[in-house]
Amino acid sequence: MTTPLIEMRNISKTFGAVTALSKVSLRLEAGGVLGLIGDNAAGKSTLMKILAGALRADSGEILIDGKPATFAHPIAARDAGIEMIYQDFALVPELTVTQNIFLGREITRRIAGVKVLDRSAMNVRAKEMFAALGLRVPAVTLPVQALSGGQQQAVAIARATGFEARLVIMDEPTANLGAPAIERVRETITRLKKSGVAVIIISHRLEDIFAVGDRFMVMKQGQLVGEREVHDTDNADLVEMIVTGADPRKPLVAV
Amino acid sequence: MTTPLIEMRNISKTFGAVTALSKVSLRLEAGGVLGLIGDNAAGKSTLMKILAGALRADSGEILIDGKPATFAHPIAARDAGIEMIYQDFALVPELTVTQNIFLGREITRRIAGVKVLDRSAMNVRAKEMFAALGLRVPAVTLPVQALSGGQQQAVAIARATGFEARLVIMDEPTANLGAPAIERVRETITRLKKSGVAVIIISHRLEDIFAVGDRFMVMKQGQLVGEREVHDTDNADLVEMIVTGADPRKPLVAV
Amino acid sequence: QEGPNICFVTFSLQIAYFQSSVEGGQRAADELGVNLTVLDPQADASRQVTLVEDCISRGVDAIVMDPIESNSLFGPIEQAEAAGIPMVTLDTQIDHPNVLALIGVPQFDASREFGQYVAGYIAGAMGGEARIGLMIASSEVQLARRDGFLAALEALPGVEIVAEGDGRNILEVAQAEAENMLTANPDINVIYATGDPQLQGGLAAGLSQNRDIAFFGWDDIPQPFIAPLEEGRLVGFLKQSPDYGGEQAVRLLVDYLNGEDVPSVVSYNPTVVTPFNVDQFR
Amino acid sequence: MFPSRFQNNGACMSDVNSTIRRKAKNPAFDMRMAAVFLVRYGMFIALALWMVAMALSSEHFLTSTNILNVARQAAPIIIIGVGMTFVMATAGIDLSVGSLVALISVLTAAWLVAGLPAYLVIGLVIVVGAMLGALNGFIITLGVPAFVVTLAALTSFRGVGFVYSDGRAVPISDPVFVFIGRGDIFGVNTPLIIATVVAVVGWFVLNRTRFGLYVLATGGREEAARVMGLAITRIKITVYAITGGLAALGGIVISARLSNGSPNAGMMLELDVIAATVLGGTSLFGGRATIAGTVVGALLINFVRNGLNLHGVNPYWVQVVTGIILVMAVLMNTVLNRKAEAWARANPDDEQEVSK
Amino acid sequence: MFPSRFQNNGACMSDVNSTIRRKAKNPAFDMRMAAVFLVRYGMFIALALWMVAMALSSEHFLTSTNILNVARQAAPIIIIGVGMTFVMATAGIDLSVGSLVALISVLTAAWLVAGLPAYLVIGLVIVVGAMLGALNGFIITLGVPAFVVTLAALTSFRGVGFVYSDGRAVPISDPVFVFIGRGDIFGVNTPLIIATVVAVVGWFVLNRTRFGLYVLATGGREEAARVMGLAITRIKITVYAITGGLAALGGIVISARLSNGSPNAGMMLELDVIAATVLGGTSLFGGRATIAGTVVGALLINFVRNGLNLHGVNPYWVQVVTGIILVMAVLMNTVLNRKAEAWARANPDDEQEVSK
Ligand SMILES: Nc1ncnc2c1ncn2[C@@H]1O[C@H](COP(=O)(O)OP(=O)(O)OP(=O)(O)O)[C@@H](O)[C@H]1O
Ligand SMILES: Nc1ncnc2c1ncn2[C@@H]1O[C@H](COP(=O)(O)OP(=O)(O)OP(=O)(O)O)[C@@H](O)[C@H]1O
Ligand SMILES: [Mg+2]
Ligand SMILES: [Mg+2]
Repeated sequence: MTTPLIEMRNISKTFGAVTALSKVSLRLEAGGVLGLIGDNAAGKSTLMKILAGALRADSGEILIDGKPATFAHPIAARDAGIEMIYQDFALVPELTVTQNIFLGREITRRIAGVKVLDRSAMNVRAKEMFAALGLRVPAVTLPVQALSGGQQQAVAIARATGFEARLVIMDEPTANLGAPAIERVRETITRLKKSGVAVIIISHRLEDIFAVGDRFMVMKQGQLVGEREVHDTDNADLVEMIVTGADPRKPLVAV
Repeated sequence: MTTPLIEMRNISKTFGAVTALSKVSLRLEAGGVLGLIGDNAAGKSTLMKILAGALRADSGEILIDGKPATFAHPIAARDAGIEMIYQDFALVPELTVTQNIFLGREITRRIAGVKVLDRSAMNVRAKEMFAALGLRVPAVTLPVQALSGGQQQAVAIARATGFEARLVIMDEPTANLGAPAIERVRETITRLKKSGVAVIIISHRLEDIFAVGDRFMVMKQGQLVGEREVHDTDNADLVEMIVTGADPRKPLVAV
Repeated sequence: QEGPNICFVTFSLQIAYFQSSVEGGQRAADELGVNLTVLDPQADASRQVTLVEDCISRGVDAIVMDPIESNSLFGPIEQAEAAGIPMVTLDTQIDHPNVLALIGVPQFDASREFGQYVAGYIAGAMGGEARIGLMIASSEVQLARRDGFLAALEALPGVEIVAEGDGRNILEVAQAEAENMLTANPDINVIYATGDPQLQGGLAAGLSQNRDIAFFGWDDIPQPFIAPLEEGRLVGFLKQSPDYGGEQAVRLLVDYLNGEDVPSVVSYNPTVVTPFNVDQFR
Repeated sequence: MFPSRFQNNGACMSDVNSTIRRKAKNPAFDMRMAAVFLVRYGMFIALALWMVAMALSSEHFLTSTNILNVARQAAPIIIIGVGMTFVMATAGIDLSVGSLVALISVLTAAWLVAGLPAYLVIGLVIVVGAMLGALNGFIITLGVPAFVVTLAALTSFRGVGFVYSDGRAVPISDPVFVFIGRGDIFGVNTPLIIATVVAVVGWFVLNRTRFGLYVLATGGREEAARVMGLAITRIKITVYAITGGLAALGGIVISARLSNGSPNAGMMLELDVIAATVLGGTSLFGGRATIAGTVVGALLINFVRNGLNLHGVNPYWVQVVTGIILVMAVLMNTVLNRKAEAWARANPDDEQEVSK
Repeated sequence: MFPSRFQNNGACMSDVNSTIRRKAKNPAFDMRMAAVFLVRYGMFIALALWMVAMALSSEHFLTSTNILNVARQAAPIIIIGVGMTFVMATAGIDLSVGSLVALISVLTAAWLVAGLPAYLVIGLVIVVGAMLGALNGFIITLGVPAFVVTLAALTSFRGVGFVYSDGRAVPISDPVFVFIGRGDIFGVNTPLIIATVVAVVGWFVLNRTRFGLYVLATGGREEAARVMGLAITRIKITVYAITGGLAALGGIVISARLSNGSPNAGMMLELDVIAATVLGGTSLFGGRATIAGTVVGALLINFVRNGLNLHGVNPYWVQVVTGIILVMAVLMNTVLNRKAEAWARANPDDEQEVSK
């Protein structure tokens, strides 16, 4: 086995008295597409927020290219090439589509030595990003609060996939999308995979992962229940694992 | 044809310069289950918010039992027995699960002539509601901001279905739910239908509507594209209508 | 800790007049071995009541007060009487047996006398014709000064009060107010100010608009007014001696605590400072 | 799995029931309760610490006169603070309370002088206060930010007070008012009793009635409250009317205490009231409110000033030190908060072992 | 379908491009632009209306002395208001600016007296102001509400000013300061020039630089800004530091104008500054901010007071009327807003016909 791009070891996390994660481990190679599935409140979003630096684990370690990296802050994770599409999109409602997309890595130009936002360049680039994705939004100069749920999701997807990332995490990327847009997202994932980017998808829509994924990881109540290769499982098998929280192939989960 | 429970006629609505709806009509009998589908930004949520009184149409009329009713305010719609599950849940984050469920129709008791919130009665009732639905949330005394996305959706569903309604509108009720919970929601819809409650479901998951619905209505760009009985259509037919915005059976849409 | 404990509840230490009064008190206290505690209600009557109450809680031997609103102090005065704590007031008289004495200048009377001086100036130097702007602040003391001044000028036929501005004892406000007043009334040729922020603000406004106006006004601090006096913009100002008042208040209470008889009024004549006697005050 | 009241693992309702029943027996749970207590009552602790420090360093502090004095000083802030708590719970603010106190003070004195009976005057000015508050609320519901409306009211109300009184203070000697200001019932002074009644009623309304719930919902997420059929407009107007009425009551108490109807009354009082409310833990952004916190906040502010005065601190330094102490109190509360949270989840792994 | 810049029907980008190119030719679109203009510049209109009314009713109003007077009075409010706009854009507030002005005023006079050269003093006090602002910001990022921190600073800073100066005002006669306070460049007085420069730079930073965007993002949705990798803590500390530095600059201008270093300077200034900012349309809840609005707000406040004074309105009534006019202005703005929106979507049906 080669050194994985990402490895999470024994991650635990509690919120007050709620144990959201207990000793969860995960590994993913470059170009791999992992589907993270599980019932509501299984801890999927929490695990991914830790990987993206938005939350800090209580214990456990994260390795990138085999080297330990504790992401104290989203800045560090972004610098390491990790992008995340949050379940609630994490968009600033008052800012425009373009501003949201480029937030934190604006294009600037110098006027008389002063760095100035290059707004037209960013608008053009944003339009190109949507064109490349095949996703649709109205004018990129609209504030995102004027967009419908699905349009906001498209903005979040464009932001996460439009820059050079090594790992893209997608938390329910298709929950608010219509059929054509879902098709586009699947194409995007395939494209990312081809260019060597690793992808983690959280989705209740198993069919999305069957379509483009390599591997499933099933969680329940903050613990890893089991793993499956996509070619080695079927819907019923996975649903059983999600519901019962036990892997029928192994008597006990040992991580 | 009997007098429909709900009839919307020529509803139009613009937001600033965006035309969200133009002359959309809709009718639904008691006990009918209508699936409202369409691509992102088609105007589905907007149409339903108008029916629930959360938005006011620019023009057009609404009839309940054949009698004109303009819902100037959600209070009026609620009094007429219309409940809605909003796409963003419309929960107050700081309030508990129980408080959110009963918001606007609290159970009170009198102590020395003063109306006092009967908190234990509401908590008990809230637990019963979840039990009846088969949905799960942790303690009903937790503030909803501590819940995961799916759990919040469960609260919104319990609130809309737990009181005597004549029409329940569900905007993407299953978007954040896992497979077992989706099953429960389908059962709930069937139960509502049996007891004569009309249901409108907005969903990008056509399979949900195929499972429990009677009729599809397809929207695109603020207009009605076409209608289909569930037994008279298939997935490909609907997706074509959603994408092209034209009904292959009719040359032109005339409402 | 051998000397008596005396509380000095002033009016507002943000105003120079009262700082000087407190200094006088402190000087006497140092000399007589008194533990003087100075408390500052910042011109807020209700906080002044609070502070007097706090003094009573501390069980001090006597209290000096400079009333912000005299009515409001009756409650604490009674509380002090019950606790056997004698009091004196500065500048504002309160009729109560527990208030041993008034120290300072009766404001209405002093202002009326100053008003008569102003009237004399108008008659002599301005031919008896004047259009007057008043710069005030709405406190009990300054309203008394305004009323005393008005009483003095009532009788003069050629004199008219054309405007009144409220400087709220804040320098910037007073200046803006005075600037606006002067712009609106190009014919104003006399300004009477009832307190030093009002007078300073008025002078600054007159200067910035380059107007020829005879200024009169109150209060103690000579220092910012010396230059205007020399330049002839300020005709005269009434200088009280708050430090004298503060000093006398403490002395009187110490005398009383030592069992001596004390007078019920300690007053002095405020001086009108003009270019002729300004040298005494440098 | 370790059972706790907050378990959030998708257990169904009956499980939760049983854990609630079991909680008292579990020592770890009690520690958590203690932590939650610490967080919730951090400001109580700050107040208690301050009082202990003062009691040890000044013999005059823990005397009944002093405590009652401070209680009387804090009473108007508590009274008006209860209203402010409601306003802030809706994500609003009312800067006009100090000026309203001044106007009410003037009206009270004028009407008493005019010969109206004291109880009628009290009733009338409370109605006037509530109506002016409702006017504020009404303009706010038209879409003007509360800050602007009540800032304008801050200037206007006091201005009307000055116009009405021509800037002059009028003495109040009516026996009813003397009793309100300086009387006592069984040794407890009247302002304190009034403040206590207001606080208890306020607590009850906020926590036990529909109206209180609606207020919190409005401030928590207005749009959600609206679509759930709450009458947002009426709720907002009502909270400002309540605050106006309570400011009038506070104005009565202040005027009675000062035996004086003055347009200068209540100067900067709004800052003290808002500070007490925010110190207590009510959020300026709405949705979170606590009456007990407001009471503690008001007491803290007044006890800090009192303690410094009793020590004869230089009056200029009093200002500096008051500010620093208040920030320290809130900071302590915040930090305590984090520590307590960390403590509450100490060793979650062990608990997992136990549950297997 | 009617093409408009805001069309939102899922058209792909190239469509949008073409509509933008076509917009100018369409008269209906121009009407919409006018409506949007009305909404955005409602306060400009309010200011203009007021100025016209005053110019017609008072011969003294439109004199250059008067206009320059008002501009000079408004200058410190504009200078500090630019900082406040940044603070409010992050959903913060800074109540301490008035007290900081006082402290800076005292320090300026003291250091000039001590013989430091004027330019060094200016540099030093701006650094002191920025550092005190940064201290505020730092405590705020520890989790203490901005209202509490800056309210405490409000008391403390002025207190330090009093301690340092022992309550005494010190005259300032340094020629550099005389020039700042009362000088002019080509007939435009210096305070106004300083205010203009600050406003232009502030506008540029807010609207054209990364930092401005980050400030808006932080106030708009802090959690989203955080997960997008913005350094929230640093941004917040910086906006308070900016406001502190600008308050110091405002303090210099005020001291120079009054030729006086006084711990009483800037009393209640914070209310004027906040009022100007909010009047201008910056949201107290963050995410929405406009420098031009703040400038207009500051001018409006000062011109309203000036106009009333010019008419010789009784000073008590000035307070009442000022409040009423400010509320009316914002109300007009709000209502205009709604009307304009309604107007902008007049006859959408017709447009549909056209497009078919
Ligand atoms: N900020 C928070 N504060 C308190 N509890 C939280 C917080 N975030 C998550 N939790 C809790 O942690 C647990 C795991 O939540 P998480 O959001 O990771 O679930 P999930 O698997 O993403 O579920 P879903 O499919 O519903 O989104 C839940 O019990 C949730 O209530
Ligand atoms: N409050 C609003 N302000 C401005 N525009 C709005 C608002 N709400 C909706 N819109 C616009 O109205 C149109 C219809 O939106 P709507 O939310 O009804 O779509 P939808 O069919 O529910 O889409 P989705 O499937 O993505 O939820 C969109 O173009 C959207 O941008
Ligand atoms: Mg999730
Ligand atoms: Mg929708």
